Amino acid sequence: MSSFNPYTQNGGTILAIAGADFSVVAGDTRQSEGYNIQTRYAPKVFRLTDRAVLAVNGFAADGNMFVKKVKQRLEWYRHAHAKDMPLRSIARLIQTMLYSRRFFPYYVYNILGGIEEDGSGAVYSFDPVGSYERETCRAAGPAQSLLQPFLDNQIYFKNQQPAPGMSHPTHLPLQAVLALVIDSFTSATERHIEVGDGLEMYIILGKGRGLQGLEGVKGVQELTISEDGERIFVVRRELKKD
Amino acid sequence: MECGVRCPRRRRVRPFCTQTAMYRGPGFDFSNSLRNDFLQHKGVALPKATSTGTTIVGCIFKDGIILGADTRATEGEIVADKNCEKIHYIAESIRCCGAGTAADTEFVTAAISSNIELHALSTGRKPRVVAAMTMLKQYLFQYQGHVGAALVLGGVDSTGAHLFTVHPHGSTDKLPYVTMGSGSLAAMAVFENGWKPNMEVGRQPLSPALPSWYSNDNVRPAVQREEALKLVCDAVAAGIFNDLGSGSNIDACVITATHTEMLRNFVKPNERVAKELKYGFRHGTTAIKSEHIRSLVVSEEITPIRGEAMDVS
Amino acid sequence: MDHFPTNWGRPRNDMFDAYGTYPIHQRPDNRPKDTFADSVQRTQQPIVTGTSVLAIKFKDGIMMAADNLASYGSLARFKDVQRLHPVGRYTVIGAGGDMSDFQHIQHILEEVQIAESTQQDGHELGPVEIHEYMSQVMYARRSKLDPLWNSLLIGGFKDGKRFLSYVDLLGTTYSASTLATGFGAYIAQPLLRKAVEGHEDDLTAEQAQNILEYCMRVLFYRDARSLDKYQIATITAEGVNISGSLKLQTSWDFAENIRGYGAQTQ
Amino acid sequence: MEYNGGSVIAMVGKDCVAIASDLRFGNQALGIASNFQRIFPVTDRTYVGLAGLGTDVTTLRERFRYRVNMYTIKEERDIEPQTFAHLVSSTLYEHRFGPYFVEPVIAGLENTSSGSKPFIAAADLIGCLNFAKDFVVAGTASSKLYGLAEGLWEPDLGPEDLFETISQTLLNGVDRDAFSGWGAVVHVITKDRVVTRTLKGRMD
Amino acid sequence: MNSLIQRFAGSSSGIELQKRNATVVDDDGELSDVMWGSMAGFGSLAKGVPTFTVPSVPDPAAFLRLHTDDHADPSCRIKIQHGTTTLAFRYQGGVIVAVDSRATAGNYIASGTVKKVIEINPYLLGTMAGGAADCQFWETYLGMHCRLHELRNHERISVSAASKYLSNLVYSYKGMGLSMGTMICGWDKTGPAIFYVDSDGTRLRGDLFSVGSGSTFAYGVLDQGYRWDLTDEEAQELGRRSIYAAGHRDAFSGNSCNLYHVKERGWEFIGNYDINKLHYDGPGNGQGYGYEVRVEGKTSAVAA
Amino acid sequence: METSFALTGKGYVIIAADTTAARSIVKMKVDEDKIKELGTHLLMAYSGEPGDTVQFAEYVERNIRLYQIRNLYPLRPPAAASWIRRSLAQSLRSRNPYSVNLLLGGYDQAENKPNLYWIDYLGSVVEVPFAAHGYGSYFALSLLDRYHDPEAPLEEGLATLKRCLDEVAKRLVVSPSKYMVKVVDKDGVREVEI
Repeated sequence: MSSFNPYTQNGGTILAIAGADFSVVAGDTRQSEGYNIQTRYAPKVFRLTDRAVLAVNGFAADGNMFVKKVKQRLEWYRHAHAKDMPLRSIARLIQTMLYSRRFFPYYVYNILGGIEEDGSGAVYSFDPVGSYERETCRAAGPAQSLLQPFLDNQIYFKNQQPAPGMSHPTHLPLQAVLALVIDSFTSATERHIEVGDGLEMYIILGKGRGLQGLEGVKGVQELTISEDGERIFVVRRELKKD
Repeated sequence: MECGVRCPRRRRVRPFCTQTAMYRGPGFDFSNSLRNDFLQHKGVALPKATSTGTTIVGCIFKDGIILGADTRATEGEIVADKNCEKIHYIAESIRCCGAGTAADTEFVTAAISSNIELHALSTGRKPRVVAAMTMLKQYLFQYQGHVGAALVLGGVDSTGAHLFTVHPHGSTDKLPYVTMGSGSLAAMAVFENGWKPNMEVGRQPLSPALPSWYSNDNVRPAVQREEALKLVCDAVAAGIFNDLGSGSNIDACVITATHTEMLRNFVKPNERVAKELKYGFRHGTTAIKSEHIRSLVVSEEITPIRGEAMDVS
Repeated sequence: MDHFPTNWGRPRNDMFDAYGTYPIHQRPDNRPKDTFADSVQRTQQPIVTGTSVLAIKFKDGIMMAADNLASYGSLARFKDVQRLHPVGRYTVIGAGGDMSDFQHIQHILEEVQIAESTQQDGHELGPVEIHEYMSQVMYARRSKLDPLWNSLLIGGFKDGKRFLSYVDLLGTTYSASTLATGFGAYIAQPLLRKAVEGHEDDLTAEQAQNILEYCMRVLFYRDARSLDKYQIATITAEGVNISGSLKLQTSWDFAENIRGYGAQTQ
Repeated sequence: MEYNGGSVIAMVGKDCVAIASDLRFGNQALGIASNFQRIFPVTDRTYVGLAGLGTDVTTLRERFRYRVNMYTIKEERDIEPQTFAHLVSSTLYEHRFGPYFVEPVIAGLENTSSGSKPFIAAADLIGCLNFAKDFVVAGTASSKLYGLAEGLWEPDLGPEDLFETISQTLLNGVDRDAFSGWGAVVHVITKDRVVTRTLKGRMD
Repeated sequence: MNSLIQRFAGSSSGIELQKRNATVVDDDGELSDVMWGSMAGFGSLAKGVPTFTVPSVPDPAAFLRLHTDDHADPSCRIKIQHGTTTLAFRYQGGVIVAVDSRATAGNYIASGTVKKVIEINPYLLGTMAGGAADCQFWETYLGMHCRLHELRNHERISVSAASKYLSNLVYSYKGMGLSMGTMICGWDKTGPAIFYVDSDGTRLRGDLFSVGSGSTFAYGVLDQGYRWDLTDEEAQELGRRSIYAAGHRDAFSGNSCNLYHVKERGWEFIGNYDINKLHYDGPGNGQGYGYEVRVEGKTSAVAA
Repeated sequence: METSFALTGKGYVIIAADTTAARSIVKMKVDEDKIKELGTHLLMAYSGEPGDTVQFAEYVERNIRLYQIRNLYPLRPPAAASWIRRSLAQSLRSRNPYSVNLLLGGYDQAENKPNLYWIDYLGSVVEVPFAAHGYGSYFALSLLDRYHDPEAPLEEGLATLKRCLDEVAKRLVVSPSKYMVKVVDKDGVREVEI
């Protein structure tokens, strides 16, 4: 048996939350190996189409290569069908691509976020060999166990009894979601050594939705390509660098 | 199967309700180790001990020694303690930084500190750094590296300033500037580049550019007093910002012949930013099954009740 | 099926035969082996190795440094290897790790260049393309479990843009304004980051060279597989310039005052 | 740790401390009992929580009780939480080379000249103390609890607010951990009383 | 069944799979027309089973074992999600299928909302225990083939044939590390049917199965309450209770229970029940299933 | 495979243990009593490493008897559980630990209350309303969650126990064929047929 280990772990953490008519996909930008910081800026979140964003985490080389392949397949789809692949189809595509490596897995945790054809925000999460499900929020990566229970509590209101006569909202507004994402990452930075340096949040807004919730947010940058469709933005924040 | 006479598995029938000795001898108790081997064999994993990934440094300057350390303690990849203290007291003018298994550094330095104190009392002299160094290396050698303490020992005594590193197996090193822990390479690079003998004035600038990570505003005015202190901080900062095992704040300790100054949280370059939201819960958010309230005695008042006068007749 | 969940998703360990049978699929393989099956050579560990490569961005482009040593285990075997290799007019590739694999890389890059130039379409490969190509090669080789045992820095300057990026035997890539491979990632990178980050656009070539020089010196002090002979590659709008072998000025006089390792004073 | 499961957390509030644990006692994946006590009173205002192997929880509890009683008899006063923390630490370090599989968490109110002051501490299995100003956690769900507490904890919470915060932290933390859960118990210690509540936690 | 034929024409499965991929440079490197289209990655069905990349090492199974998660070696970081307690039983009113919804990776509960019943088509359900991806992928694949069968033969595939097809598929990968324990449930010309199919190649017809780490707990309740002549309500209640019992006692099962009822006109989704709510309040707002809830106030002490 | 069950009811504890003594693949004996009567109102079912089980049970029996001789009153069940746990935990630290799993059932005459303790070979102890050791526990515990009633009269308790035994007989691969069943209540210890 060869002594060569084709895998390594490059740290970092990704997170996605779906709202009623938007999705937020976020990841930190540190890439590390062991105790060594390889770079302080390596994106983990990638724009696929105007309504789909893919976050990858795990072994960086596998992740980058996988994103490249997905983008390639989406490009082909565009050529064949003259439209972008819908989100749920991208999810299935990712499953089969991951599963084709069942016996030599990509060491990659994927989260796909975006807007469905019906205009609702959606998040799909995958395990390394392609099992997937649609969810409202999901954290993945080494710090997932720090983030996910926090989201359970704040997004799903788990273990919280509503005040008498009241009920919990099913979807939070964009502004609250962004604040929660930032707080999740600053918390994880405090307690997990592989999380830090920078935070990138991609925000996908449904068709015809205004910019409510984005006003007043510093440093919003628009990445939308096509007109009259979903719009996609990125917001960057600094995280602690120790 | 054995042949011939079989030795019965010996087991003393213990007298009823005996305790293990009420007062135990000094030293370690190995009574669990057999059991733990057995448990581990059964697949019960040993929990992780806290270790300090750590950048610890020390250097000699004109008037004495400066030690420096970061303040992060980790349990695997989780930060167990964001602001732990890694510069341990040995004697008034001898201090010791610890890296490795946190409990070991803690207890080894405490044990040597008390031995040094006893030694000082019995000799009636101020303790010497070499004495502490010898005690440490002998202790660590005895345990053959199983006590996982990697130390930077520094101090000033009647023979001058001394700086040592002590490795977990008991080997020691004597150098004008030393580093230990996972960030030792980063810190050593700073020393190699910046350290000069008799440091006080006239050090070459570290680089043509200014340091980018922590601005001088964070540094209290006292730092500018001596360049050596700044160098130590730079070295620890290099570890904090480049090594994931090290982080949070910088502790420093300046030891001179006359005075020891422990600069706890000397630089704090990693304060957490304010959270975006306030997380409070309405009372009654959590469902409860039962409640039990135990009232405590808050204060007691003694009212002497005057009894009948004592019969003294 | 194994009902214990932590065994799910992974093959059963057939080292022992749980059912006391030898069904066909797990019968021990006693067929004669292909005699040459084992003789297919793959690099499973590096043999002749080079140590760190450093690279930084500066005002006018990229500067890269590497020493001239190739070690054979702990033996300083070759003291005049060049580990910075120009690729076309815009790019330099610096390599740590196995030197024979690096020579192979030089060879395949040569072929790529030739293929590109035979097109005669006026297009030349820049650092971005070289890096993309190398990352594909490295990742494909790791996926065959037959890696090229190198960590490479690829720097260049084309069309007014600086480019600096890393790729290694696993296909991992990343870029930053300062990069260092091997031991340099631990020793030189902290110094480089401190000196360069935030100043990429102000540093002059002289300052950049100065930074690389003192980092190479620190590396020579602390890396047992390094040499005090090194080269510097500068890639700017003017093109690629790889210096001749430079010699580090070092000082060891602090050692004079050290007596022993413990209690000795004389 | 994973053999029997279980987690403990302690938090500081304004003039109060809280300590909480789950109640599951398992045999790996199999749940055996949902009434396993892992938090024990040491004095009126000091509690210790022991996360880890069930047998060691009981053994150490007995040893601590014995040592604390000896201390009380010798010194004729209650042991202070800080002193108790060191007692815990040295007891564990005695077994450096054959440790108890237990991570203790200590919470209490210290008696100082200016009144009582909240005190919390945690130790690893060989007795390395961690004095925190905010919260400490231990057990199989520790990483989950770290993440939650880092997000939810706020300074200067009153006893009732602290109860909600620690309860939410614990319940949501153990819900993501297979080996902790099955109900929870919270003790909030203030100067004049100790409020103990059992929570309606998830039972799966 | 070309894979099956190949398998036995060749030698051991590992080397065999390697050969199959010898020409494939990288994973889905074959650039077929299908990749342009919308058939996702399933490839042309006419070509048979999709191909898989296999690491070029002498023993791919050992490679996979080395790198995927294991209780004995937590350093393996490729954590594949695990599904857990599932059950299905046949009675006079059809088939009841009940599953939990927890997925764990190590001791971390990766998800509490997994759909462990895979709706193959309106008449067929498959359950999921073992590797989540294995079940999802192969049962989806099976669904496509069931549809093909319908198109070719103008009649629905029988449960027996569908399960046999799945069994043959996964058996051709035996020893490679697939892990799947599924029950194919449906209603065909012969009436309601359940087949247990797993990745070892076992395929069993039966009336009552439970699969997964919590299956023993489910059996404990199921066996005691099971009769052929249960009413629909009783049968659904029994399914729920059995999943609750497993969710309660087994650390790797829980969160919620998904309940399906297969009838002559196809399956019907009955509901999703939070196990915690079942514990305290039961399915409606009545008596909770939990032991403590059930015996609250009762004591075994005797009045003196 | 060794299996034992215990459950409490109104004023009694029932303990059942299989009666098989096996070595390798051979059943050596099919009527072995694995429930020790530790006192007039105390029962202990033991299973585990052959040899250790009987040795430890007898050791416990003698010491508990010794306590009664010395103090003229027997240990109450909670105290006995605590002492047995401690003995096990201590033996675990010796060179030859006892690998014994126990179910300790007793009737507390002072409080008129049955007590049942689940004790494993590590020395963990928990008080429970019903318990099981061995592979049988994986089937019986959920069943008892469903059917156990702390106020059931003895006949009902025995019926519940019967359900457990049937379930194990139905599902366990190598299920024991015969069980010894003992009951302890205010009148003391007795064996019952099932």
